[in-house]
Amino acid sequence: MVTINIGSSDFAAILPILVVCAFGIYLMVQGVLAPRIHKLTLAYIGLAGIMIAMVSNFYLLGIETDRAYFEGMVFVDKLTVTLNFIFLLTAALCLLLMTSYSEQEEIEFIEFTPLILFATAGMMLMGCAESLMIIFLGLETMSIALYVMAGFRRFNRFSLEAALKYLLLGAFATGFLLYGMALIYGTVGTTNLTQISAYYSENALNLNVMALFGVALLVIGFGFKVALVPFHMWTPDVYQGAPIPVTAYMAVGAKAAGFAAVLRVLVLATGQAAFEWSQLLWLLAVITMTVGNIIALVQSDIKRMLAYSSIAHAGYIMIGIVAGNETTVSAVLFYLVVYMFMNIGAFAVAGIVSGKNEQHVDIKHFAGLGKSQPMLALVMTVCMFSLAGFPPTGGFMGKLYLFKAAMESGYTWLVIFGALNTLISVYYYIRVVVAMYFQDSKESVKMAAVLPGVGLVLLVTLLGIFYLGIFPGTTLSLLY
Amino acid sequence: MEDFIWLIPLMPLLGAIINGLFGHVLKGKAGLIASIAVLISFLYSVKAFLMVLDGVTFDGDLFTWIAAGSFQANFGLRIDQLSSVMMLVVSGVGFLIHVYANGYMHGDRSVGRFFAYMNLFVFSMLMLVMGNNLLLLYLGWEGVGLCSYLLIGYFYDKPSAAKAGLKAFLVNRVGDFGFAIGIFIIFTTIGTITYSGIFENVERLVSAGVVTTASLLLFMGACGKSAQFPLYIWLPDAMEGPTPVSALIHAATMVTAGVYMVARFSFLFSYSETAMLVIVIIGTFTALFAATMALVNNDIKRVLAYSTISQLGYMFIGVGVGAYAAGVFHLMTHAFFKALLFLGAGAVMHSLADETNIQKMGALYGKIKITALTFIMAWLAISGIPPFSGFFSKDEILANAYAYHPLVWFFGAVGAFITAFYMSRLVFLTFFGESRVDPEVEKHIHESPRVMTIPLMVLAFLAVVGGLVGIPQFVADLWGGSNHFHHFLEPVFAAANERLHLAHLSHALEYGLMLASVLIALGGIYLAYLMYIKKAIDPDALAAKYKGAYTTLYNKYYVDEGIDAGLLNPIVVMSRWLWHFVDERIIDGLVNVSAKIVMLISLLVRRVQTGYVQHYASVMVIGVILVLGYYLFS
Amino acid sequence: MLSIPVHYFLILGAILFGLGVVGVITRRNAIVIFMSIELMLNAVNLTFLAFSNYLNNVEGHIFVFMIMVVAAAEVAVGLAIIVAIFRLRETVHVDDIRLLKW
Amino acid sequence: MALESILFWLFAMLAVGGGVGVVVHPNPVKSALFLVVTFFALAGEYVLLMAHFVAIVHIAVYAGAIMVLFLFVIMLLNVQEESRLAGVWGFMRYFSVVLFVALFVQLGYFGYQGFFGAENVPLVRETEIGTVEQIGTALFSQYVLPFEIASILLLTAMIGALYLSKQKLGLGEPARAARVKEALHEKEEAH
Repeated sequence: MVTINIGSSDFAAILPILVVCAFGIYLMVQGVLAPRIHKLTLAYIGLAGIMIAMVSNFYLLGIETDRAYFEGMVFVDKLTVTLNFIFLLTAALCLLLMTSYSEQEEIEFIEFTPLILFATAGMMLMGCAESLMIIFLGLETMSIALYVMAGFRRFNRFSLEAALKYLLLGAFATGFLLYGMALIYGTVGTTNLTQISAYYSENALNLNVMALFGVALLVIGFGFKVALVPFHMWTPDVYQGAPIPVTAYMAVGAKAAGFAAVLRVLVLATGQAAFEWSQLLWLLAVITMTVGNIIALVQSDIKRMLAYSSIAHAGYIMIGIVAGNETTVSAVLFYLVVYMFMNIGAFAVAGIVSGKNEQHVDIKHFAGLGKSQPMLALVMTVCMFSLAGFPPTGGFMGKLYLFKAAMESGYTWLVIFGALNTLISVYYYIRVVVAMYFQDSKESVKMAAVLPGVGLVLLVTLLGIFYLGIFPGTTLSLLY
Repeated sequence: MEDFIWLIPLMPLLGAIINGLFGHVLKGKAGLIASIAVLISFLYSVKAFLMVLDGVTFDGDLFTWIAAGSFQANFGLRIDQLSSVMMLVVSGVGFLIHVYANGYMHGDRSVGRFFAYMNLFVFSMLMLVMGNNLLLLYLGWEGVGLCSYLLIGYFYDKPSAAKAGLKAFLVNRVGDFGFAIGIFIIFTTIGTITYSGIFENVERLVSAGVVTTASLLLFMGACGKSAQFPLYIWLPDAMEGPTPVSALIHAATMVTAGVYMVARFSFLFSYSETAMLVIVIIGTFTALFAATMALVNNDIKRVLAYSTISQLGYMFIGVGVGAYAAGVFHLMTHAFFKALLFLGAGAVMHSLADETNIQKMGALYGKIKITALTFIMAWLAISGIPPFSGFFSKDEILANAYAYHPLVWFFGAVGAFITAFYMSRLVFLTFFGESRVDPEVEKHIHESPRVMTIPLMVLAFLAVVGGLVGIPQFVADLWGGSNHFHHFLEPVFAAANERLHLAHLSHALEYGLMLASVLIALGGIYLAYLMYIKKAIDPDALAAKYKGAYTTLYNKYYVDEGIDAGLLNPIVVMSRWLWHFVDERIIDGLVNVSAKIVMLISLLVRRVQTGYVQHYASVMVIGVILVLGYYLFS
Repeated sequence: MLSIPVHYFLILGAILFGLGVVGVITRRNAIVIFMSIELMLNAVNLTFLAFSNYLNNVEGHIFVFMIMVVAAAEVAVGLAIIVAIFRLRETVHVDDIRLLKW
Repeated sequence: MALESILFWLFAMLAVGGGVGVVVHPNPVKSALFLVVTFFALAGEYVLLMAHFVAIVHIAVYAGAIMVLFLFVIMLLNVQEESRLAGVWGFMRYFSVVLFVALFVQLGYFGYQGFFGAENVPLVRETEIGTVEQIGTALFSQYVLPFEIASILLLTAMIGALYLSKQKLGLGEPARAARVKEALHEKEEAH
């Protein structure tokens, strides 16, 4: 007879996911049944759902942690809770951005809100996955929602091109990811991460080619999502074409989700055999940082520049992954939080400056912003300095922890490469600041209005960056 | 002591926040608030200094800043002899310059912004000198760099200003890169970031074999911040900023951060002879090299900028040969007279409608007397005329340099000679001789307002008597006194001095060197006098008036000519060549070329991003094959 | 049915996977590229089932179902995007769709 | 040669042949039909692997639903026969063969070398795991969470596909659509 060993605590373990999905389904039905509802109302209900999910996320701390639920499908630990928080906050901020963005562009919240909620649910699943199957399904839920969101300006050829490229290459990468999962399954005989972990640590010294290929293909699949060179090619095109709030969501949420999976698989599950791939990851980290930063130097489109910058930042985060010691997880998580604030802040400003139809996305359109919109310019400056890693911003602290983790494992050269790359990156971040303060605008750029929603986002990012830069300790001890 | 020292950095920070947020409302009051904030800091610094004088030092944590697992960083301050001196200099000179800036920046559009940056700078600089750990040092280090960048580019309507700010920023990044790596090496080897912890465990760096690397990397940071060869190129351009900024940041305080840092880590540096040697070589070379570039420059602020670079070189000679107290002493006296020179230059420009070309000045002595008199005192101080402050500090460095190696002394002395010469040239061309001022401007020449001249007078006082606290021991012995400054700093450098065993010179030699210093200074001034005052006298009028003396004078003129052709012309030519060719072409060029190469690579690499999905996919597949291949063959 | 070695299936999967990759790289038509990706996913399915049989473990079968679900979902969204692009640009050739580059 | 071996080779050749057809045939409709051949052949291989239920679902989902969708779209868009990648990029064809060989040698040869041992070649086994009952039990006990997630995933895809392909914009305001198109043209001109 079939026995089902699933109790209420199992549902408690995925409570935030359930809340988010429930709201997504509700909103979809609501939108269909009452089409006259004001579109922003849908967005605000969605926000409320995210808020409730955030609150319910704390409930996870109450249940028994550090164990698996749903017959070994999901795992609840501090990492789960932190990742949920990152994903939910990202979704909330991007949804807020979208409410403002909908003033300059027709956005249908009937579809958008459920999509962003489902995407967030997918990310959270990746964050708490205990099985390769859950990682795969979470990743695909997220990706499919993102494919559509990238093409959300569906009468804009740039947006649709971004969606198509993302979809084709994303599905292509999924193929490799699945092949890797199949090889791991064939090697270990299960997709459960704890058992995979046990297998890899027992046989760390005599893993056969198939076992190694499996993990390598998995790294490639995740590397695509987090935009590691040479699997980054989609990033600039898709970031440039997608609507700005969606770009922000992809840049932060999808990357965080990818790194969540990397943490789950590479650090926590197969970590014992880390020496087998640490060299490879070392190489990937260096190439990723360098390529991202070097190409970013000559970009004039702010979204494209931020895309290459996000590639470079994936490289920085890889430094922490390569380290593979006990500080890795907290360092990576801290950086992800910081990265969320500074990137969303930058994209929020870019969204306002770009104006209707995203016409003004060139860096030269930022000229004179320091005079005309001092607060916007301030937020952008802080974000740029944080991305470039200056104290006392969170970006500095984040890099500090990553580099520290690498140093503790003896990767001095990696840290030197990281610092050199930071040096290069200053140049293109500072270009934006120079444009804003040290140049006068030649043409009058009609910007979008700063609505309360986006104002809130700007405030949160500003406070977040400084808080993490000046008082990182509390956050860091909460993270992991 | 901990009940009030936290107020010292807090006050300027508050000032910065107030001016930053409400600057546009406060307008004229912004300067007042900024000055008061720095004044309070200064008063507390004096209090702290007096306590240190009584032997009370402080090294402790005010609160835990970051605590995460194995990593703990505290907000800790260290008030000892060295930092109390630095605090006095930063807040004291800073206060005077703030007061001066009230007059100088009067009527500027965004005074609030200016003073917010200035206060932020003072805050960062105080954090830099007061912190008791590497993280706060780095925080201050980046903070002052940022403020410097913002202030250089303050007149952003001028493209050259914005460009200069960017240049300063980017060049400093190169130094900071090394600095950060150095800090990281120290931190990971020793496992702590507090100074006290590091000094207790320097042996670990030695046993790990990284002490020289770490020291040199730290010094790389110092090279950037303190404008040493080859990272000095940003400083002359930085003169695009408002003059009070040049005085505060690019003369008195920020650029000395590197010297402070080396002095702070004297114990660490004392373990690496190689690093010390590198510091001496770079310092000596910069001292001489920058001085020659100041010879023919006609921009009053640029002359002072090259002079600053050169003087910083002397300070590095001091800390490099192990005479830390002497280096810090020169840092202090230099802060007085160089700030004074810059502020004086600013006052001159103020009087002359922002004219900076000294060829368009002259005979200003009678018209702006206070400015001229104070400027002259600073000139005498920097030239090394006893008993002005610069004499004692420079002499002490040169004496110690002689003990290290006579060759260092020789180059230093040549530099001193050139210094005396170009400073005299500057003074003579500006204040004496015939007026070459634009007649239009000449009508409006006026003395600066009181708010500007009073700081000049205070600084002039300090520039004159500031050296007396550090009269060399062998001179003080004459009346049973002692070298107070040296004595005061003794505890900080005791450990390093013990390791280094500085050679002692005989008294006769010390007197001899002192005499040589004075002669060199006088020689330089005299030569400038011959060239720029004598030349200015109209020979025809002279000949008519003093027929008998004419021949002699005429002959003397021949001497001048001879000197001109035989000695000076080559120097002038060389100086021009150094300035135009080496500085502008090679050093600047190298920086530009490397930037261009990176750009070119960037332009090429971006072409890989063709927009074709197929190519993206094939790049991915190649990546897959390489990754799998890596496992196959490893 | 005991005479076929499992790795025959695995190698067949690898061949089909490689063919799919070739299709993605060489074809211009977005729809055909999509079909090539389906080929890759089917190769993975075959691999999963072969392993499932080899290990006598049902998990592989479940995984195959999930892959089918995902494939169907991707096809739905992908074809919708292709249709939307065709409406706007009147082409489905990916080498014509390259406004975003460099 | 046993019957199952013959069937294996037959299906394998059909699958590979179909795959090659998909990749090389210039006509998208023919490509799609080749893909159907591959799918049927693969279903045969699944049966040989004792995965009967998967084989049936495979036919139903892939050949029945997905391929119909493909063909439908191809017909709808009236896609022409495709000329090969032109110009400098034409070499992609030859290059892709190199990539194929490299990938195959790595995955297919080196990856599965563990199975090549002469004595203990693992053979396909007689097993009950592929039955409807087994799979149903697993799906609704241990794998109930993935099953539910799959529903969310399908919902996501449904919303997305609907949004992207629906004709009118917003709440029935054709004027708005016109405005958007206008703005689009402006932007194009700006570029």
